[in-house]
Amino acid sequence: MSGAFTKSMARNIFYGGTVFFFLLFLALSFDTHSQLPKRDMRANITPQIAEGKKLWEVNNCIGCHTLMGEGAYFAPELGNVVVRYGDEGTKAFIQARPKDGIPGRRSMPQFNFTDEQLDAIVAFLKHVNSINDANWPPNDQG
Amino acid sequence: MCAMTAIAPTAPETPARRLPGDLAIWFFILAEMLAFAVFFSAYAFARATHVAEFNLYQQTLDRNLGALNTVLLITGSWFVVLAVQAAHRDDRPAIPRNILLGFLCGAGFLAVKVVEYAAKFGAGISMSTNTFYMFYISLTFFHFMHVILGMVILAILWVQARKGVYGSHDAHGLESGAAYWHMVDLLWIVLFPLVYVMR
Amino acid sequence: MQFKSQAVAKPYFIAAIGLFVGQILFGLILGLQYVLGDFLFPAIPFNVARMVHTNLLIVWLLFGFMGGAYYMIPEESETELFSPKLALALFWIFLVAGALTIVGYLAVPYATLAELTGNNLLETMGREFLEQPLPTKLGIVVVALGFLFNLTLTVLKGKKTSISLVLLLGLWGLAVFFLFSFYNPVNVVLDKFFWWWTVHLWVEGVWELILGSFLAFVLIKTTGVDREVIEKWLYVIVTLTLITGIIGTGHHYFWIGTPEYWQWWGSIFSALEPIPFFAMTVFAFNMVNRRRREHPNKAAVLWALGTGVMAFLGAGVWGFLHTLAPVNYYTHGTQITAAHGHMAFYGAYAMVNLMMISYAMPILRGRAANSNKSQVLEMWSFWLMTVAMVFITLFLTAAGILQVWLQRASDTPLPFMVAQEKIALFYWMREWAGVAFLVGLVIYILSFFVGGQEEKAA
Amino acid sequence: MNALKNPAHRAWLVLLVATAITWYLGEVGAAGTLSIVAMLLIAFVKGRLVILDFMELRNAPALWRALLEGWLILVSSLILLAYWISLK
Repeated sequence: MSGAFTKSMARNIFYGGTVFFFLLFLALSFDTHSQLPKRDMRANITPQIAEGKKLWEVNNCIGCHTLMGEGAYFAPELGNVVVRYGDEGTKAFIQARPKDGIPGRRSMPQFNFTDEQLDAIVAFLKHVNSINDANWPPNDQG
Repeated sequence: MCAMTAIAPTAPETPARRLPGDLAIWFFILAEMLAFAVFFSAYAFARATHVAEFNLYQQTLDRNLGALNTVLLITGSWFVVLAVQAAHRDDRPAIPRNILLGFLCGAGFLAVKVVEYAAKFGAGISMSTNTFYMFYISLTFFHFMHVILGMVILAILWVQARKGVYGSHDAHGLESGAAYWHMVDLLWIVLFPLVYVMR
Repeated sequence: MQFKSQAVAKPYFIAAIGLFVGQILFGLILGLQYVLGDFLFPAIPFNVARMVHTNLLIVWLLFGFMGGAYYMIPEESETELFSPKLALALFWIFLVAGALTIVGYLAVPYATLAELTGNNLLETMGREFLEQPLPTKLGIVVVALGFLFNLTLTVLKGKKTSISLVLLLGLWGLAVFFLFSFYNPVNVVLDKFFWWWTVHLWVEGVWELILGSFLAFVLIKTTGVDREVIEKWLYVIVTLTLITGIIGTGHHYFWIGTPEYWQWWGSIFSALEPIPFFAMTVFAFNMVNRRRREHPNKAAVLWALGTGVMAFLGAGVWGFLHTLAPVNYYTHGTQITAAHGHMAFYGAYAMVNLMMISYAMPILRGRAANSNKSQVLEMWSFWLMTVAMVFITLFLTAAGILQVWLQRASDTPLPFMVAQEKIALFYWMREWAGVAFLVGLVIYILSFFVGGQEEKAA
Repeated sequence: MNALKNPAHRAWLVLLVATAITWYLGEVGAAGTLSIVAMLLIAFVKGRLVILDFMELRNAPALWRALLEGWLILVSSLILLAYWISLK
């Protein structure tokens, strides 16, 4: 019948194949890094945007929202929220959240942000919106 | 239609229906060929929606170098077949010699490809230039990596062959490596007309 | 039990099951918050509950992996564990650190927790699944290194089987790729790019080595099929896993600012990812059909077959459903992703841990297998949890398809919250399926306390 | 010609000639249905020679021979289908 099937050959192929495909992945990642500056708008990152990203993180926004589609699916996508609400609208929405929620409905917590913090968050969200993410999401509703 | 016409005088007396090499390498070959099959079809179907673009930029590829590379790979494959045949008739010195010749053909392929890439990259072309170049670079580079892997395998076979591991008593490893090298050839045989010529 | 030191696995398994219960309870809270938005608000907002749910999942799976490895490695290496004391010490460190982290999540606002735990020194918090405070992250690294040190020295002084080599490779990979959780650049695209090096290369890479290795171990033990046969197939399967899974990372690089060629590379390679899962299912059934003995532990065999099938369905089929870029353009970040995530994690990783526990726990308690009564109960829990998970997945898929239709594909796309209200029925059904899952879990735990004394063997 | 009794030698010669034909078709700028079919046929013949005489699957178990030849048929037909769509 068919040829032999040996463990040592299977093992060698496992090691060789893994190394091979990992190297290929590294090569693609390397190319990605050379292309990213054209897409991720890193030249525009200001300290304010960095502060906004930090606020985004330490308040665990990703625990309810998605950002470029990644996160939790409990609340709307925020990568394009500035398109939906505008800068001022976004700030007003965050500020207006009732402390004890809305009876029977989902509501965002009241985070008591200062004006500077709100500006930083919006700057960050505007920055995310400016990233070239291949035209995602499909429409403004996110 | 092709059953008995192919028995060569040097062919080993194989028991009927034998798969050369190790089953494990054939699984690997199959998986790789599947990945390429999907990639080839992706190229063809992407082209169907960008015909003008593909036809235009295909003209910028160097068909002469592509054809030269086909010849190199076919010849490299042929040498490795000769190495396997030499093992089956216990012609010990001919085994590493033919493997080495096959390896050199591979090296020639890489050199030609580097010349080709240098011209393209020098002109500022990258995977992000357009869909055609994305496929051209992806497919040929993916294949390029396989040629390198094939050459690594040939190098190991060469060392083993010089130690006298292979012969009519045991050509298991040699046949497995050879099968992989032929796969590299087979893939290019589809890739070359598809990307360089067909329009 | 062949080696005394295998006993250290027991506390790990018990902790794993305990945390699993916590995970499911928080899952039910989340499910309820989906339909009764103000449930437990503002005491436990959704983001906190979700963080607890997912972190408990990760931690209990890690406890399971560690317990399984401590059980398996001495038996495979045919030698006592290098240091059972270290293993026990690390158990308590990990448990206390884990518990403190969860308490921290629940007791203070996340921003305060970040402040208190030195997030300002190195900002790593607030990214999905990697929410742990810096000290916890460092603790994970310490525990992982101690654990790997212990296991590696055990293997080095004993027999080196293929199964333990694959396991060690998986565990070392787990530790190495976790290091990317410490890299959090200001550039959000880079942040996301390397975030996946932890998340994807864990669950669709090195974790699958752990899964394959555990499965192979239990199959050898319960079927009596030749080690040689099982090990060479293990190699073939994990090869297929990595050659598709590594480049398959690209299916996360479609819409996060990375170059567009990833849409092709990611689609092509992740389209092949179901193949290794399918191979694993065929492998498990084949080995069980070729069994050379009837192992008394029927429940463990059931879990082994179940993990193959459910991993194929959850990770393979449900993954494939939305992995092609043109489809993913519409489904990215919807309930379809949630559906896939639930079934894949349960099928691949929850079930393989339950399989290991099911096989090892009776032996750790001094018998080859549990009494018939206990096994019948365990198998009931298997079917209840598994069927409940199938329904959770189906309801979430239905919710997701509707969501995509209303919010993304329609000519007059609805706002997110409006679409959510229209699909609330499916969230209710998902919650009831979740309750059924909890019932299954309770029965599972009961099976540990029922009729254990009947058949004393081993 | 004793050398031609070796299937590998024969396959090598045919492969060289076939490559030359494909290259020539490119040089004269052949395009359209006929040339696509011709080039796919040439690729098919070449691939089959590699499978049967280089990989030595001529006398392999039917399953493996069918898998590899099936791959060739599958790939060629998918390409043909896609080109046919593009010509419509």
